[in-house]
Amino acid sequence: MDQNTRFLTETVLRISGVDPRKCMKCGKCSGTCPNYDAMEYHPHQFVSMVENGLIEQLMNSNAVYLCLGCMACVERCPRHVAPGKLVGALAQLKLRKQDGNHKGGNDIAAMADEKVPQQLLMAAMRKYRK
Amino acid sequence: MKKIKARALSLLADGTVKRVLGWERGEDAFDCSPALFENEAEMERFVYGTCAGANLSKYCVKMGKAEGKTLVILKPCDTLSFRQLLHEHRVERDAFYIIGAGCTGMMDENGLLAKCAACKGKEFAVYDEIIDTEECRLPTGTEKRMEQVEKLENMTAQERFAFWQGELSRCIRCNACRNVCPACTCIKCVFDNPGSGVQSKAPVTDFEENMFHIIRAYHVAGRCTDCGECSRVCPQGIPLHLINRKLIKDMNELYGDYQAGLGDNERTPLTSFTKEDAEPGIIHERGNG
Amino acid sequence: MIYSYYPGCTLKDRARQLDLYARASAAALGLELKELTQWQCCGAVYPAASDDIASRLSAVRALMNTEEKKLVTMCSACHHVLKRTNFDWKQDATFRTRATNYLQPEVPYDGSVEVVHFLELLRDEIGFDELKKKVVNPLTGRKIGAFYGCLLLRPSKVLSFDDPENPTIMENFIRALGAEPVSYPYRNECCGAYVAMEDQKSAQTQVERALNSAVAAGCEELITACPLCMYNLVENATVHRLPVKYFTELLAEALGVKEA
Amino acid sequence: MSVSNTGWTPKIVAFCCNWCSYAGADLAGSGRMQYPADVKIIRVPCSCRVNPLFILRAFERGADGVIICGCHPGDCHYTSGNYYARRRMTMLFSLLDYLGIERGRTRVEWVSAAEGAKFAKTMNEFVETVYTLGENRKLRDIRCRK
Amino acid sequence: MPKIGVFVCWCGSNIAGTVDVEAVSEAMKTVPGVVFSTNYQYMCSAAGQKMIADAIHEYHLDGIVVASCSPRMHENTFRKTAQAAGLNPYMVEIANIREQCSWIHKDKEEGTRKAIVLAKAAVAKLLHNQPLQAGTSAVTKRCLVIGGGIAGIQTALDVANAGYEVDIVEQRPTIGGRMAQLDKTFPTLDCSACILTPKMVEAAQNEKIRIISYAKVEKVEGFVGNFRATIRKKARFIDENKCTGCSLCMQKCPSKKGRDEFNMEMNNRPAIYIPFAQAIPNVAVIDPEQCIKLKSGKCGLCEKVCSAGAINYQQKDELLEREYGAIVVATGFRPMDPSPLNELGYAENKDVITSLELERLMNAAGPTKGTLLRPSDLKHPREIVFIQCVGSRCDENTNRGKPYCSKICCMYTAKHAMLIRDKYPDTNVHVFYIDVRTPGKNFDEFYRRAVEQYGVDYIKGMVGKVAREGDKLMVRGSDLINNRQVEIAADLVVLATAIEPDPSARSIGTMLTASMDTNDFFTEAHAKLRPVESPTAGIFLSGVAQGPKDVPETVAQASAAASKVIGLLAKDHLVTNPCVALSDELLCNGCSQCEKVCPYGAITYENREVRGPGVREVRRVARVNPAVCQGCGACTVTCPSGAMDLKGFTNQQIMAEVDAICL
Repeated sequence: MDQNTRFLTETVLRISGVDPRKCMKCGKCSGTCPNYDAMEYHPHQFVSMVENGLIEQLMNSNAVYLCLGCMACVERCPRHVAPGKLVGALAQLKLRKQDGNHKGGNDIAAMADEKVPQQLLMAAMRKYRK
Repeated sequence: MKKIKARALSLLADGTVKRVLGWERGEDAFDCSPALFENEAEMERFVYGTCAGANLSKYCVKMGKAEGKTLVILKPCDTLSFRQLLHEHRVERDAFYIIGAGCTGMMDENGLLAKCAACKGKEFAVYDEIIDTEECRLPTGTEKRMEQVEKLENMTAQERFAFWQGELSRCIRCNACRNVCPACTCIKCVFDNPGSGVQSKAPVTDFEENMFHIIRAYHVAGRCTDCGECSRVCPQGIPLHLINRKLIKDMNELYGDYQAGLGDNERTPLTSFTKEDAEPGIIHERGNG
Repeated sequence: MIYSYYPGCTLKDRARQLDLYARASAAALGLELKELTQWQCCGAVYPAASDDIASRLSAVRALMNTEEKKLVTMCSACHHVLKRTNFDWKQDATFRTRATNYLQPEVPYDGSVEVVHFLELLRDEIGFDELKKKVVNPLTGRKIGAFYGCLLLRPSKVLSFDDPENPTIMENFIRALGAEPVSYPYRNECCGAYVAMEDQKSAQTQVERALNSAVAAGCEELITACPLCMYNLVENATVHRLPVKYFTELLAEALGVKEA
Repeated sequence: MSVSNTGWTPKIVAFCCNWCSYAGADLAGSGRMQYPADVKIIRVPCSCRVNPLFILRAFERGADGVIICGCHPGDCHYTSGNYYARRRMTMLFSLLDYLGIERGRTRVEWVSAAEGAKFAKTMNEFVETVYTLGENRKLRDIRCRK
Repeated sequence: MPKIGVFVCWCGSNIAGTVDVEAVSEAMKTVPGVVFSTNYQYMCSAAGQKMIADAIHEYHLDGIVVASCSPRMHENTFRKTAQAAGLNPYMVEIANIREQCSWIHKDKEEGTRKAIVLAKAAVAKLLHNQPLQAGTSAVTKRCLVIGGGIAGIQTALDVANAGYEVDIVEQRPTIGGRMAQLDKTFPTLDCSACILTPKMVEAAQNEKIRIISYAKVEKVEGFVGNFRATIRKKARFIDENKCTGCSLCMQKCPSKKGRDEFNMEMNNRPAIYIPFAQAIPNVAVIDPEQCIKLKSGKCGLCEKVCSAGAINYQQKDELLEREYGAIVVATGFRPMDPSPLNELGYAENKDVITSLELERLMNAAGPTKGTLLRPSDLKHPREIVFIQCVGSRCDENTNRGKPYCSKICCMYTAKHAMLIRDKYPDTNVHVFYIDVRTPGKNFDEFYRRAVEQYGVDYIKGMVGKVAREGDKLMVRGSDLINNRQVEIAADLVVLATAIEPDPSARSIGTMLTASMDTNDFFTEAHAKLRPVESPTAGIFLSGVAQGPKDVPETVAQASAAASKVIGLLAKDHLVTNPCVALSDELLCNGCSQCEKVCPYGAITYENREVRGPGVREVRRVARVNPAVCQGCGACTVTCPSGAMDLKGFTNQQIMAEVDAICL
């Protein structure tokens, strides 16, 4: 593992509070994930890939934005691993990089129709840009 | 005081109790010492007031063996000591008629007693009846109680050492602290027992007083109700209660809040444990080294 | 009883009914909801990173500005963020210190406020049996399903709202109003709202699963406590459709204060 | 380490429980793991047999450090002895610390029968700590009349 | 002053290499009390021992110190030597100058100095030694077995066949336990009842075995060899001696709403019932919660139809007091309630069942008479999903289940899958698994047969959600090998729920002071070398009470426990360790602190007349039962007055050692 990868891995583990070594690779998270089919990488892969330092690969995938944040995997994980927290942390890490914004403020406004609740707009602001 | 005295007299008269354990008036207003009264005439000398600081629980250990019931008057904090003695089977509940006496804080010639400045409250842990007409004017001082202990904890080890060296070097081994302590009820103290290997009549080495006070504090740990009698009676004015309070503070912090004399004869912090207890190394992580 | 009340930004705009009917119902039930004098957005999402202090500051401010013992929330999302932030405040000393340093409050927040959802208030303070007695227009004959979504229930250790896998609070609420609650398996799954803007198809998949499950179980209408679910269940429905109402509207209706 | 220029060597008493730590010490021996001769072991059935009196007595008689070793919590031969010992020693050592005695002179360590290496390592560390603290004057001097 | 001899061993060059043994034995001659001191190449050899024996005789020694290897090595050897030479064996002390001296030091001068100190410490201690006598206690030659499942039955049979009396106390109305509920057993597919019921009958017919059913142990006092138990035999409202088990009452009973516990409450049973046809004792029992007569005084139908006159509505609980030498814990298990994992829909769907419920559904004596029908609509399920590890292997922080592997689920799931595919080839069977664990004789072969021969679909992954949709159960789970999420429309879902100790185990453990782990399984005296004994002497472990096990392992362990029991009961007397606590009644305050810390309940208090110099009064004083005390010493430190001391490690002995080391 090179320096950068090690740093990224440690950061992800620190800010997510997840210990991937607790995982017993049962696949419960991916069995329960409601948006499994849309995501390029699946919850159990996040755990295993972070442990193996495949951080960049995950950060460059659409999967970090397709997680619904519903915490079903967090709640149901029998090993207290909480894969969803890893996904969230990776999305954060991506934002913190230079040019890490997924969408600008204007893009977000443009996507919204008049019925979109404020909460959702605010959430998008938080999730997609610095 | 009048109510208590009247009640005591009537209990003596109707034969409910054979004697009264209380206080008698001495030479001056502050001189108010424990005394035993067996009839109405003797009861003339009975007093209860702001100078009745002495905790009568300890006297109950001996008194419990006497024929018939003894009336004992206990202040709220004294009842903790009595109850602890009950837990340890050192007194029989049936041998006593307990009047819980309201207390507004006790004084001596130097003002409010140290134990009253850190009053533990107005509740009675054990009683037959309560005679408590005056409102307690003292704030219960639980928050302030550990103030001095904390001050010591925040000193450097060298400062602490100097402090205790200064204090303990004055000890004359008069055993007043031991004799008054309601938790020190051993039939024979280890320090008096030739078989114990630590017996000492006169100090042979410099160390023996330290050993005495450390071991005494340790032996009463978890059983000491913090009644403060040890410091009150020390002729040298050594703040011995600060040693006991340190142990109480540690036990509360590490093993959960505990007050000796309350509860239903549960185990003390030193006769119980949890699997998750702190390791002894924790003391190295706290305060000044 | 007086409770501090945190409405949240959405309730001032797109989800006015949720707020309106809540106030009307509360008044009818003798509960005083005292809106915080000062509040900002709750932060909208609970941050994914434990070192993200800033996103939680406005929630802390709301907690600091709470005058009563309990802070009542109506919107699932606000409830989620406020309750979790409050939990962090009690559990996480680093967060506490850093947030206090940021905010420099005159009086430090002591963590004593309890964040409660209006539904919890109805269940724990009024009681559903009592509520039943106050119903003026029982909603007899209506088959209503509750859509809990994710934000109210998870993580269950922090929110401790109801059994996360088999919740019953909204069913009991519906029953108290005289209607027939219909329980269905997908009531505690996600509506997908958070990705609605990123990928509408994903959101539609979730909505369809939920509605399909509700219809199969015999629901004729749905209630929710969440503006996000409301938006999504209505706007992103594809095959199946059901009328969706805020739970407060249903309450106002049963208490006879809807038109007021 | 154990022979100094001034000729002073620390006196260290180690109380070891019969079932784990004493066996651990034996294992350190059969593994020929060196630790200073300043350490002298007293065998007790269980760490809960160690009376504070013994420890103070040791200090009184000139010990410079006292260490108590027992089975790991949960592994006590008598099921609960070391749990009691843990509380007792925590309280006693905290009190000594409160009286201004150097913390490094007392220690509790859990050493299993399989941990010969840990035993040797612990003893080396402990001797070094006591060595840097120097002779134990405080406990002997605390009452010294000025 | 006692006369002491010191014997310094060279241990070849092991000691003599780093310790000047001559210097040590010379130095010891100057120590007060030492009248003889020598050294020799191998003290433990026959010649060395003779040297010791001769010196004991010649110098009339009162005690000896052997400076040699660790006492863990040869303390016993030298004690025997001393005893043979007429010295009390506890007048021997060992100075460990090998493991704790010569082997860890290189400098000979330093090693020698330390060896002298260690030898002096041993002499100092020895000067305070007292001759000790190992006591004895009698053994009651009867065994109590708590739990009448296969574990308890097997232990009872083995002990009884060795000629000792055994009582089996079973909380349910019949023995048989969980195994009686099973349909078939893996990996041989024997019919469970066919192999169990003969053993039940054998137990009932064995004249040494007494079966006390519908009863629980309420109190146990005493110690190894001498336990006294109080057993509450619950009122069954039937005279056990009269009831013939004809079951006529069951047919006539008008109350039919009792839940049938034997069939995992999947059907109803009458208020008066016999749990199953082969029950032992084959005697009815009345459920007081359901019986109309007991609740309202009306009815009494069973009494009318019982030609044996066995019904007795007035029957009361009965308390039995029995004495035992040994107690075997065979309390078994129950399946965990899967409610914490409600995403699997157990609480809401009748067709989500546990594996034990499936056993009953497949059993000819079960609620469906052995035809596999699903509970909700009694239709044949065509698509069945099994989910493994439900509630097993969970992290403690999740509150979702147990941290351990339940061990038997992989195999019984394979069994179920195989049996279903065999009997109903048109039914598809899927198994979601994390790992398939098959360490056992013919186990993996069995699992492979399920896959290869019977075409069971094993899916590596876990189920995230079970949702009813119409009359189907939609099972969504991961298929990790194929990297996809699957959804199966199932008719029946079977949860391989974790097993947990029977809830009665905790209170029994407390009663027996037998230690348990955090999961409420009993702990063994040594995980490897004493796996069927509790650390508490006289308590033995049989079956799942100690940890998850399958039937053959349970039977093996049950027999192992029996052999330990027989070993104990075969003795007329037990020799007790003399190094036990002793209370000086003149010093005892009667404060009960020691009683609280004693892990064995060896200390009791009694009011006794105490006599001493100037003392003659009745006091409350501690008494140590030397047969129960194990000699840990916890009491000695908690005693403020120093009344409690430990023989062999007295305060004076240890302080003498401290002094010798420090001075």
